[in-house]
Amino acid sequence: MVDLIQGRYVQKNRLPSGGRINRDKILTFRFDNRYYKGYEGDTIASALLANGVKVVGRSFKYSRPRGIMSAGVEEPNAILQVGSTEATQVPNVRATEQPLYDGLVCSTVNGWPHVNFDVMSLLGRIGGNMMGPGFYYKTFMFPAFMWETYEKFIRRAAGLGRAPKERDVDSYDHMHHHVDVMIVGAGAAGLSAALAAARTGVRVMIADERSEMGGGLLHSTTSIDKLPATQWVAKVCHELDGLDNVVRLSRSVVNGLHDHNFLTVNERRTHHLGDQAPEGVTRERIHKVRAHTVILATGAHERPLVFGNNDLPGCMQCSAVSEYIRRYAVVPGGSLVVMTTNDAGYQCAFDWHDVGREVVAIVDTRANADSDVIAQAKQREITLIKGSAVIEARGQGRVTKAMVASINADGSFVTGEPRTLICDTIASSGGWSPAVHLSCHTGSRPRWRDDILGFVPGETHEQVLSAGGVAGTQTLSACIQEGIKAGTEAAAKCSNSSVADAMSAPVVEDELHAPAMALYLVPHTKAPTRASKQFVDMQNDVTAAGLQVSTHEGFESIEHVKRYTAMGFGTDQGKTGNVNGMAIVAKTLGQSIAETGTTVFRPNYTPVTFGAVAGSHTGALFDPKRFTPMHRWHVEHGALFENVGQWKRPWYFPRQGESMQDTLNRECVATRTSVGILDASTLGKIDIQGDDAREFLGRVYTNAWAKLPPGRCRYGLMCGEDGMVMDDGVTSCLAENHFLMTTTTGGAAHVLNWLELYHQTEWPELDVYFTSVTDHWATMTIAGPNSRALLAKVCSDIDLDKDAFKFMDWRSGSVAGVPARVFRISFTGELSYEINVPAHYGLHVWEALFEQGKEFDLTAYGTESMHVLRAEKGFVIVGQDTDGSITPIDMDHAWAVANNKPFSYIGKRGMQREDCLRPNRKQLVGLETVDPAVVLPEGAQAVRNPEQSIPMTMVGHVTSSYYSANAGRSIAMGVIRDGINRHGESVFFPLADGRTIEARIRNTVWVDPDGERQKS
Amino acid sequence: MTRFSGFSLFKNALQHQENWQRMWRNPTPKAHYDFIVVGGGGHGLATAYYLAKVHQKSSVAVIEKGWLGGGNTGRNTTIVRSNYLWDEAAHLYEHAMKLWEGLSQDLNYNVMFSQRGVMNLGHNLQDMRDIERRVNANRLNGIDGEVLDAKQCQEIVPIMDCSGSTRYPVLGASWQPRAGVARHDAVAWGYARGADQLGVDIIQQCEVTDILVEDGAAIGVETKQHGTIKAGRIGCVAAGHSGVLAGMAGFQLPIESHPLQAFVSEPIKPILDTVVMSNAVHGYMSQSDKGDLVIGAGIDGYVGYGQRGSFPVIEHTAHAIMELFPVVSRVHMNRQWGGIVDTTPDACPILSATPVENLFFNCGWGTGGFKATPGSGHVFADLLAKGRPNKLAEAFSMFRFYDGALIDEHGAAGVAH
Amino acid sequence: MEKILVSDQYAPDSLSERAEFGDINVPVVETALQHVNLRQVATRTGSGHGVSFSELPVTGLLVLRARSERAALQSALQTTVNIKLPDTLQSEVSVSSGSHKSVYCIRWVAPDEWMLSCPAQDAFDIETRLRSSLGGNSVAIVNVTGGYSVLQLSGQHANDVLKKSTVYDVHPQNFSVGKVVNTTFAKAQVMLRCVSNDEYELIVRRSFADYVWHWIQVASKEYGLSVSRS
Amino acid sequence: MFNIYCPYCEEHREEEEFHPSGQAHLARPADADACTDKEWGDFLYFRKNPRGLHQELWQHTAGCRKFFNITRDTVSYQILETYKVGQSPQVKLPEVKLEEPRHG
Repeated sequence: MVDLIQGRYVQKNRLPSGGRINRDKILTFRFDNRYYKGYEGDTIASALLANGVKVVGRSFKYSRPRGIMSAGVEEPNAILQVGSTEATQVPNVRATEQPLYDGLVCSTVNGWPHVNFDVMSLLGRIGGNMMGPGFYYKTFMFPAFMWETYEKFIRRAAGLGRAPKERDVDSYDHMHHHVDVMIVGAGAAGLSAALAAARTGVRVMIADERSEMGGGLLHSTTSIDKLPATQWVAKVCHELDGLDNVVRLSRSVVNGLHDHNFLTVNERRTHHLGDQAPEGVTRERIHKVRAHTVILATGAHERPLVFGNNDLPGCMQCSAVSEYIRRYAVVPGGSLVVMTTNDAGYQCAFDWHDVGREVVAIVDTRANADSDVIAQAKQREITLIKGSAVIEARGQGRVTKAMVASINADGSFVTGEPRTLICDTIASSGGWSPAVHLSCHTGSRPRWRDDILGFVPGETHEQVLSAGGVAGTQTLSACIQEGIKAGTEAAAKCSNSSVADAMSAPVVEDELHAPAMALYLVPHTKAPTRASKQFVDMQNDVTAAGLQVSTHEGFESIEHVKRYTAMGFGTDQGKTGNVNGMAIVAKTLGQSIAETGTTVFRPNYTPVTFGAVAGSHTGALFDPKRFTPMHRWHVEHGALFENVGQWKRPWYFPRQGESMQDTLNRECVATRTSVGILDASTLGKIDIQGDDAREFLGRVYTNAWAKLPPGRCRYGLMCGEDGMVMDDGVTSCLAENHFLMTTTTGGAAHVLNWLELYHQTEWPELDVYFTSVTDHWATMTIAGPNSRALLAKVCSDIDLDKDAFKFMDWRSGSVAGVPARVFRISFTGELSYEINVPAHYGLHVWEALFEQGKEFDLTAYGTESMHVLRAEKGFVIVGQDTDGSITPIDMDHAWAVANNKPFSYIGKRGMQREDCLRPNRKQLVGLETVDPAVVLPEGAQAVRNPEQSIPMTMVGHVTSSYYSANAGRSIAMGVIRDGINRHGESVFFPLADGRTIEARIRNTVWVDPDGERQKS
Repeated sequence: MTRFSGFSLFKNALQHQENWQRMWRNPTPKAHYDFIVVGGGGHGLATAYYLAKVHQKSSVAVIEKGWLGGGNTGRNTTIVRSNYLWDEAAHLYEHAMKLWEGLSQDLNYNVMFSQRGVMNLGHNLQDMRDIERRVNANRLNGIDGEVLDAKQCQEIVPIMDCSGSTRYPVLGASWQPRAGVARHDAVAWGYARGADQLGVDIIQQCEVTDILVEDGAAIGVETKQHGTIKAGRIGCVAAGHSGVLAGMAGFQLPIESHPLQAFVSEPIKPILDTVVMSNAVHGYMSQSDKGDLVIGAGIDGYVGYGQRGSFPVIEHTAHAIMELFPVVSRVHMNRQWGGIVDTTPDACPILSATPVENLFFNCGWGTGGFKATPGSGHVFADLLAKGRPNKLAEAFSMFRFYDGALIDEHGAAGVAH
Repeated sequence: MEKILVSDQYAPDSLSERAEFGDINVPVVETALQHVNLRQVATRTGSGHGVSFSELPVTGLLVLRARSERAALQSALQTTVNIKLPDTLQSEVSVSSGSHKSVYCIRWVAPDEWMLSCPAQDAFDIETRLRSSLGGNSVAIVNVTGGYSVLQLSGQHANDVLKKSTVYDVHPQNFSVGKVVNTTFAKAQVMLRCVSNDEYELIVRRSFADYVWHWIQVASKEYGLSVSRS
Repeated sequence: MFNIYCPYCEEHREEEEFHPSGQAHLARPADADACTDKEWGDFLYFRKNPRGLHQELWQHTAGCRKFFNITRDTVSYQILETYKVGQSPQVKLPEVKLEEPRHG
């Protein structure tokens, strides 16, 4: 099939020799279902041009045919879908940036049925006149209900390419670097800077977006130190590669320059190899670079001129034409008209002429320019039309003619009759816009320079230097000199052993240049609103007329104009259009460009995939999973897990054929009738030592700690300074000046930082140290009437007698042969022991307990049963039964508040504020459904009168609710206004499913109200 | 002033778009206004619009130091919803929602309010409890809302990974069908055009450098470009700069201004027809009518007026987006930016009198400002016109931070944005 | 509400053969990565050796804290284990005996905090001796032996793996032999020590060890990872 | 992204190792119980929030866990100094006029 079609598509625009392509490596690719051939070293764009393909897309708003305009990142038109399989689809690839590889499949993103015969373009032609700026804001309002229908049609036209439907097969990663000097861009200035800096021995990184370093030198005709520019580039790269203090990154776009010289560099590691990255290699990498000094050597983008139908395929930048000819050996057409405001524009005519194709004319907008290039044009006998401009391109789907007319000196109007030149390519150059993008990222505003007709990087407080084109420098020798100077200066800033004059400037002969003319919008015989469309931003179809209309409508700030017209919001971010647009707005408003404002760019310089930004933090590595020492046992015993923060906690342990409720019933009943075991290792544990540890506890807990003796434990409640409950847990006195605090699982890190905050900033005079021991201890709770008997089987050195080892005591000893701390505390209300052993013994002890627990049918229970068991006893879970608006008093925990402590503990003053003392606050109560079989949904809202109309007055909500097999009915907890005083009253819960559930307010304890069991 | 309609579009097309009228004047400020609104963003312009329209105030000026809508109005991710947990917040945002529903017609300006629904995901059991609680509260407050399970989420958002095999599986969501997005700039421009038509002077490029206070009462503002402008009452509606303005009047606010970042993808063909938010994995996403995926991140933790934040926040958001929508891996992120959000301790706004008489503040909207725009303007206009808060504004006094009557929206999941 | 939760597994190469144990009086020690069965993994890997990884056996770890009484801690350390506190920030002091390197090693953590490593079986004894030597001085000692996993990363690309994993500047010019820093490791934290050229010690929280192991596998993929027996 | 000098580790470290903790030098009232609601509210919630130089508290969470202070420009994000808790800043902040607000 390939061969069949091949014959029809010869590379008719490919020159027989030259270019930096490998003619031995022929690559086949597919574009819009047709096969083409190119060479290694091509981009998609150069290969398409070589094959004579003109139309590569349709415009967004008017659906006009568009061709390749540039040869680099600034390309607004040639935006393609690339990918040969569903999973490797990449939307919106710039054909000018994507290296060609064998088997590449790409297609245009708009145009139906085909990009060359697009039905939408008819609509665009008819409706286009109506679709001025602000079109959407002015219509589709009537009738109101129709908007959603209109919007469906609007959305149908949305977007350029498409996202894949399948998961990405490739992976991405990041790498951190810390360097002394970071050079962005490897043209003449960047390479010079890199070499100058590198020779001093400082750490240097240089990154460039292209596959080959050298920038414009790669298609330049000049020589450096008597070497062809390309050879000089090779020599410099070779030297850099030999230095171990240099990292040289090609195919790497510096996308962001963030605060304190932090840069993000997007390296496309495998884009040139194929759809999919080779095994083991990440497709893209983001280098995160911290640099002492940054040297911007990003060069400049050529501005095309704005003239009628300047979007026709065949209209290109002058520099792009040169680049295609010299770098890729591709001449994008047969006959060329050049329009330029400056000397640089001439080069493409020479290149075109020198490969033997026709240059119809060079149209110089300047009337009296005189410089070396003009002499060279004459030498070549190229027709030169001075003081004139191409005011309009003509052609159906591609350029066939250029309308040329003489213009006045400042380019504001046409002075002569237009005449027609036959051509298929119009190259234009309106000057160069320095690529100042990165300099804006930390808030610096670029500065307009009339002498170079462009913005240059503005003042910055960061260590950032610029060199070469980005600084407005236009001659090669000056670019190189600036590079050397910047490199030397940057190196000197970070190194004591700077080598003076590490590099001397190479010999370059510059040509005599004539000043450029300030021209952006080429005048036409008609006003912009009536002339054929003059495009400023190709991708968003913003025209000169549109900009003028916007200013007439009152959008006078450049930011308004941009937003109203969408200028600069495309994927090219206005690299070629923004300055032209600003100039047009400035002129319309009668201001200078500097007065009109500046153009501020945001990251990214060029778009970067989400995959790259996310790096390796996806899938299984999205967020750490934290495991307890007993996790393996849980997995082997069929546990389902609950995410609690980053922890994986066993949720429940279903057996064959059990429903979740069956499991919970079994686990809860087993615990209350025999013995159950819970993995509580995730609880936060903080070791507190120091002579003032006790004092400190008294200040951060609401209750009293002065008298807790060693060997005893106490429940503690922690509030914020606002008096709202923040965390709770049991703290044990290990020795007079040594405590072990436990926190909630989710609150562990926060509480530790909280303690450190208060200690370090408020009370540094207190002698106290905090150390997290959460991971050190494996914690297992055995609970139930048989827990003592079970413990006795594995622990012989602690007196377990109920009077010797009382409720809220702790003892150290050994359990299953392992040193352990055993705490007689209970979150179930049962006789209960919390066994703590160093984590590396956790699984051993756990299994030993099961080994010995067979006779008691020891039952593992998970977090869900833990919730049920604690709710049966009315124990709260901070974060579930509280929400940051509940004081200890609201929580009915007045007993845990000691207001007679000498120090005004954290939370005391807060809970005495006016609103915290008012009646009718929401308070924690038990809720008993009238029908014991009905379980209230957690989150159900309470009303006192269910008959009222909406909006109803709500008085609280259910915080915890379960079916309790032990209580033989549903149980619930919730917060209800004034609830503590309203025990016995009914509240109603109207639900979304139409039911209204009635429940009576009561206390929160459902099992063992006198608390006998835990003390037994 | 031309009324916008299909006919006016057609007529102007025939006239080569040359005869559109200005959307607002560029008036020279008068020496005195009855009301000065400081801040020409959506909220400020809406305030002025409703002062003129609802309260028939004829002497109103909006003073803007830059360009209209140039602050957070033009920088947010355009989500509109009203499913707030606490009654006070829910009523205020629902008031805004009702105004949104007729706004394009009221302003004769299409703000492209698209009620495509907002989904707040739950990723753990506590999320789901909070979602149940909030949806139940919303329903009893007359606000539409449903609790969805993972399967229903999957049906509405086919590209979302609801497989259960993710790190934090989607367990379900709250769903507000009436919620959606709107075109942010159009809101500012629509209100500006509407206010201007009703006689409000909109003064751009005019920076307030001081608030003039005499005997404990505000009497006017000092401006950089136009000197002193006196006023009967002054309303400050300058998100991101409220603390600075309060400082001029001599008091502090319970506010910290933090960077809030957002980013967009390149335009791609529609893959997401609703708004998905996830607080647990920190990210939210919608897709604009142009095809951009609009993605919001969390707040940076430090005070920052630079309209930019730190890169790790962007990265974390990208992790979350990839976790939820793995198919975007090869889609390109185009542009990132930052706004300045005034955060309050309870994540609820301040619509309030101040210690200075005749000086009122509308601020502290945090990440929730855009969605409230019409309601905020409507209620604040009422406060300015009458000098005392109405029922909707009452709870949002700045003095709640003294007596402790906070409205703690932090307490509920899925409400921070 | 239908509650969906997944049965969770460790990272790849997870469940290993069960350690046999009979008599419960012989405690079985499990390192954080016991489940991975690195010994078995070690025999299987042969693909490239850019990076070499191992988990050390359980290592005794003591957190030492002192502010004004630093001198007392210093002398107690000298009398008990004959080791000094590091003089400079972010450095270590090691004491070796015989063929074992770094039997004891003290790492700087903060101006008032150090981490002492020692053979696991000595930790309790050293803690006791230090305490008795310190008497009433206000110094804190916490045994955190179970709380961490001690990992080793070496090989010519070990530094590259670190560059992918931590924000700290691990260039040898900055992170030289003997330097210890606390920093980030992907989304976990690490106490990182440069043991010798291309050889690093990572002390990570036990509960994060599986995550770190998984991360290292992914980050080393392009260089070839071999697991060495420890 | 910030590059922050930790005065305890005496090195520049990446922002990801740190956590911002709000305004620096917030002193908890010595006699909390004697505070009025207003005084307590000022301590709890009211902040300087300056546009310009600001003293803020950060913690080296992934490093030495110490809290310390930073003088930073909230517009340019430049860090002018970092100093330990208990030390005084060297950079002077501009005077802010602050009258006694009325509780209305």
